[in-house]
Amino acid sequence: MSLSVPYPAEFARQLLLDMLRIRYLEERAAELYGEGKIRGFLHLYIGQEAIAVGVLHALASDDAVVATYREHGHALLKGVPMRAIVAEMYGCREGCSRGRGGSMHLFDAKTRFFGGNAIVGGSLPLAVGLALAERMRDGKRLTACFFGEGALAEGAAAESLNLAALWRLPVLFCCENNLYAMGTSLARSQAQTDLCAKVHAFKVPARSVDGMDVVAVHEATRAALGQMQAGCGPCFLEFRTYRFRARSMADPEPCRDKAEVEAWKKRGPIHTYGAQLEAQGLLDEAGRRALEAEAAAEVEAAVAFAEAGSLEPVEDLLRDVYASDWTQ
Amino acid sequence: MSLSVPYPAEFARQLLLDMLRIRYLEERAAELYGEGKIRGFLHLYIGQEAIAVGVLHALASDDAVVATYREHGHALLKGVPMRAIVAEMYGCREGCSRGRGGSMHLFDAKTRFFGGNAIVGGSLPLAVGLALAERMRDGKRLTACFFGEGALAEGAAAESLNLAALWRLPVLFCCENNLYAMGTSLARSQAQTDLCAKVHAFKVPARSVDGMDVVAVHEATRAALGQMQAGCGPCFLEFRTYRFRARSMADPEPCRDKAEVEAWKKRGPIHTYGAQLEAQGLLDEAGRRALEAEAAAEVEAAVAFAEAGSLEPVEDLLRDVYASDWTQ
Amino acid sequence: MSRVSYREALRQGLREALCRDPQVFLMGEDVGRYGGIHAVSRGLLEEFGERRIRDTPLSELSFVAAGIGAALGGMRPIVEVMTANFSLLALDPLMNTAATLRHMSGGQFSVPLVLRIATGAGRQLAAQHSHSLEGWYAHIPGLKILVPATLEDARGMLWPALQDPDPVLIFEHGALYDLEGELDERAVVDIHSARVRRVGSDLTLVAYGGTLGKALAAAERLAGEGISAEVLDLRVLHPLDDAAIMASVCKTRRLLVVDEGWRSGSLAAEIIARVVERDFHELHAPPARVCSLEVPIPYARHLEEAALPQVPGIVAAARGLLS
Amino acid sequence: MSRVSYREALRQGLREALCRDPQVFLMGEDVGRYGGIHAVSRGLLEEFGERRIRDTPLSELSFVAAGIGAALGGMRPIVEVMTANFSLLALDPLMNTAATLRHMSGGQFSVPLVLRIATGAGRQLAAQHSHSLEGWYAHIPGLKILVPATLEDARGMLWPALQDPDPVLIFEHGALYDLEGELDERAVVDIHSARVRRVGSDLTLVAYGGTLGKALAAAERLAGEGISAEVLDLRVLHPLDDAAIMASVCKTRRLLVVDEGWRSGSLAAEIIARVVERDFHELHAPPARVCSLEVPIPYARHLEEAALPQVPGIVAAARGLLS
Ligand SMILES: Cc1ncc(C[n+]2csc(CCOP(=O)(O)OP(=O)(O)O)c2C)c(N)n1
Ligand SMILES: Cc1ncc(C[n+]2csc(CCOP(=O)(O)OP(=O)(O)O)c2C)c(N)n1
Ligand SMILES: [Mg+2]
Ligand SMILES: [Mg+2]
Repeated sequence: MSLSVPYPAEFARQLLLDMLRIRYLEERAAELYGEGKIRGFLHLYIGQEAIAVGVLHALASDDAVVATYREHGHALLKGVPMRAIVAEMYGCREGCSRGRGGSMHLFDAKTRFFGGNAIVGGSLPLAVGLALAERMRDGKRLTACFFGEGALAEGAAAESLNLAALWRLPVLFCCENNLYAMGTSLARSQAQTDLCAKVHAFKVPARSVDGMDVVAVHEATRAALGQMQAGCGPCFLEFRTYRFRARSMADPEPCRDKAEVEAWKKRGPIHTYGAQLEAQGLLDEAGRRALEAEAAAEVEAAVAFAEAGSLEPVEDLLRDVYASDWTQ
Repeated sequence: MSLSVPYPAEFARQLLLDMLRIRYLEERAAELYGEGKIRGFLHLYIGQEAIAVGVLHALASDDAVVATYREHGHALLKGVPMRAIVAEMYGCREGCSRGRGGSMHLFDAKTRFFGGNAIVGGSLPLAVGLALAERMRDGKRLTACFFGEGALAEGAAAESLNLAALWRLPVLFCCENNLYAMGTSLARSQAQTDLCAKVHAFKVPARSVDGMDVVAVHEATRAALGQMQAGCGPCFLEFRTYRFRARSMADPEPCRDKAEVEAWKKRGPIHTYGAQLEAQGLLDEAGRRALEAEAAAEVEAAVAFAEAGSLEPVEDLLRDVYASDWTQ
Repeated sequence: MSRVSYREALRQGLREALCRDPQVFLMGEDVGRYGGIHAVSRGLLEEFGERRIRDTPLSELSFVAAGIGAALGGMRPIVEVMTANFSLLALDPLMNTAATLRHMSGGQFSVPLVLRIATGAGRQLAAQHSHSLEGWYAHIPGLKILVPATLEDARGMLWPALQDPDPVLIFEHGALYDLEGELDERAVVDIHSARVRRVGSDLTLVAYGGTLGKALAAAERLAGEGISAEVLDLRVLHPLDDAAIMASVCKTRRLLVVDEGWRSGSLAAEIIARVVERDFHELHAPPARVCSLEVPIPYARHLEEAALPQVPGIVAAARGLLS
Repeated sequence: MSRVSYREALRQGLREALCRDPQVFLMGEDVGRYGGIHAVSRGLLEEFGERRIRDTPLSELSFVAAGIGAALGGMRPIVEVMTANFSLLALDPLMNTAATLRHMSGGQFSVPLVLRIATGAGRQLAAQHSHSLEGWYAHIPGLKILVPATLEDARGMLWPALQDPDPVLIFEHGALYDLEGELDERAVVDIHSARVRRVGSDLTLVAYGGTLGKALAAAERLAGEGISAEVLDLRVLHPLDDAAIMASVCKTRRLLVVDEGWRSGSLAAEIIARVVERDFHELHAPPARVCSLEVPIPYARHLEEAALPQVPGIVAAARGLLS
């Protein structure tokens, strides 16, 4: 836990608000899943909010982001309107992928949010390519990709780390280490559990960060981006965190210990940070209530928007398989 | 270079003889390729002989070996008769794969030589599986796989190292670092050029060895096998070596510096070791000539055998697609 | 006879194999503690222990290739790949090693590997989790492709697959796991023949895996219209049971293939080609197929439904053959 | 007009593209210093520099996926995968990302990626280096599959492929690199149509890539026997040019497809299925195909030859259609 919050009040509160926005969005999404309004797979981010918030606030708005199937928070913080996210989960044409992608495939070209990737390990080489393009176009925009610790066992991850290091590409590899890949703990899936040591051996600078502390996340990301802007190539950040809910709404929770879950919940990024703000006098109870109300209102408006959404006409199903139309 | 050869004369001479057998076999194969008797791809091992000889003499005869497309030496030392190797390159039914595999696909079930694998990186996970089977059957036999340094960039390599380390499987990973993958030097393909450092980060014990010194290779292998027999899981050996010929008989040599090639040739494993034996009095000139003659005779007999070989009848082409016959 | 789900039938098959042969083991992502992403292997870790029910890291290429190695080494591995979508990561060892090894070694090596792979769409899992690739895999010589569509096959195909000295891929359709019915535990199951699931005389509906139920439902509706459809369950996609296909088509003289694969290059095309190559003049109508539209399967329910073969479309196509 | 090899024609295409558009670059294993395993890119590093001619590590999955990313990021990457055999390692990003991204994002993203892949057998490279997979890839919606079989196409398909906003895979047959002939540099090349390479009236030989030359040779022999064969070069395997296929078959009323892919699930099956679905009663004989035998391609020359489509077999099959 950072000793004190080193930000002006407004920004400090914004971080809390954004974590609340993700949390409330997801809690509502879980309900909607229970009601059958959202279907397919729904991977919740609850417990990990500090990471998306801390990292995305450090990135510039035109930096590129590639995420995973657990990406509601990243999309939201990248600037995808919440209502377009909820509408997407509803399968509506007003969704950010026209309802074709669902929870796992949020996309938004405008904000350079490149998904939403449901293949474990898929985000890394895509980010390498985006960074390569930017370099070749003499651009200065950076690329960040997110993935879980489980993805580090995939060959794609090793290949991508090597490629980024070899070509000194400015990719920020953000590993959200929530200790489990589905039901398999890190220690049961990787011989090397010190992820930074593993990554470091690929010649990618790596640092481990408390992923439950939004300030630590933000500061570590800023430092890494600074290094990258100096032309040092990629950086890897391990964010130690925890999922508070089961892996996916479709799955049970057979593998994690209740006591472990409870211990981590005590370190929940929202209430600890909120308490810190209050202790530092950056927020009072009324202020906190106001933020909560703002987040809740945004969620309700987003749900109302999705409820009022429409379906893509079936006649359009074959559109966009290719750029030009194709009759089958 | 080892200070002195620590072996009884007979074994010391056997090592030299085996290097000569590989060398002469390959020089003859290169000629036969030029004559069009051998076709397809022919990857020569000339310069790297100390590795196959040093490693294979340390393995027990029932240990399993998986190699690459540059595997003539490994097959020979594993015990595949030279005539069956040459006949295979001729495409004859008398070949160790009935002429179906050619140079890149030597196989021999009897000696537990599992190929001959023309997919870069393909040997590693296969070896992991063989070791797993052995462990599950409570056997004590070890598994060795060979591959080039280029293969370490493949995702398959990273995955296999992790799997072997995680499950503590007795796999000996033998990396023949000849500095180039086709025309690409290690430094231009991997950010981490210290291969042992890379592998070590996967929690696989790793050691770098002079691959031009058959004694060093043999001793390092014995030490590694000792560790593995003690149940410590896999080991990785990097053998620093060099190819004296172009990559494949089908390819030119556009990338390597002539001076570099010449400098390495000075360190050729056969003449340096031969000189050492002579210096130590383990071999005199007549003795050396005798070994050379023995190797040459074996090669000529093998070629004669292949020349007299027959072709698999075309009617048998569809045999062995499946175990039981299948009419198409 | 007992009332079970397809998932439970699969689990019975696994339990029996693990009991019968100590060389059989199961490995894959989350097959152990988690019980398998489709809950097929739930309880097996407790019963058979960590040695034989092995959770793997997220490394599809290497644990499939390790399965090949373990098969070479004398074991009888059952490797679960969570879904066909991820199996693409393991195609290199499957096509380049498992499928080639016996032949290219001159018959020296067997790869008695069994792969279990969930396949198919229908659960709103969108483009990266909905491929139906079993028909596509049937292109690869050296592999055998099985598609259990009934409870008996779900339970019974595993054991003969394990007895087979060659690599066998068993594709379980994701929409079938919850299917319930009476399982005849004494059913003898082979892994080389197709099977007539409904006898008919006016046309042959060829189906497999996820489309068998739809074909049977369509046949039922057609019966209401006085059209007698025979339904042939392929069961084995490679090598195909030509004789069974020809026998049915020679009888009905009309062929409609129902295939969840994308149309171009579908297994349905192969079946049509085989029939017309041989029985061209015997047919009373052009052969036809109902396949998935050639589109990445979308999330939205109405779009996903429109992309996949459905009963009304099958009925309409069948009517078309008879008009 | 100038006399060049297929390899040189490809190189010309590359040079022109690199000159015309600064966003075009080439990457792949050994495309730079080594000049490419097939010597196609020899000299380009010297001419265009390391920034645009990029040697990659041995990491097929990731450099193909990085190509997708680079295309998303505004570049026009040409990625060379040494051979189709190794492209299996990159199937996940190709099928799950490149092919799906436009559709599953609701049309927001284009992936203007061009892949160049050597394919095919015929050079005694044995089972792991001889796959002909272009017909198999043609199953995947979202990808376009090109097979240049002439010098004009070798040179000319690249530029329109780069202009295409969708991922395009160009399969170059390994046995064609040394093919020599006159290249018409002014030839205008499209990437959507099939092309009649020889006009005929008695039957249609459909071929592509590595089999075009064999089909033309067979047509020549057939002409000697008084049989007039039309030869249609598919050029584009996905999406197929149905109209051209139908036009030729409607004229000749007989169809023989020559395809180096393994028979079961071959593109040849797809073409036969399309024709009989529509034009069933118009045909004078059952459609037929000459494909590779379903066997891992062996090293020994006589066995390899026996496994692949050859001119005598094509001629015999054609005769069969007319008897
Ligand atoms: C290539 C691939 N294999 C398997 C899966 C199924 N799967 C989805 S999420 C997941 C666990 C991933 O764990 P981790 O990378 O730690 O991310 P987390 O879910 O914990 O955020 C698995 C196995 C997949 N989507 N892709
Ligand atoms: C997956 C794969 N990619 C590419 C190739 C083509 N290829 C054959 S050998 C080779 C170089 C391999 O280098 P290295 O691993 O260092 O082994 P070496 O040839 O030096 O012994 C390449 C790229 C292949 N056979 N397999
Ligand atoms: Mg995780
Ligand atoms: Mg090398």
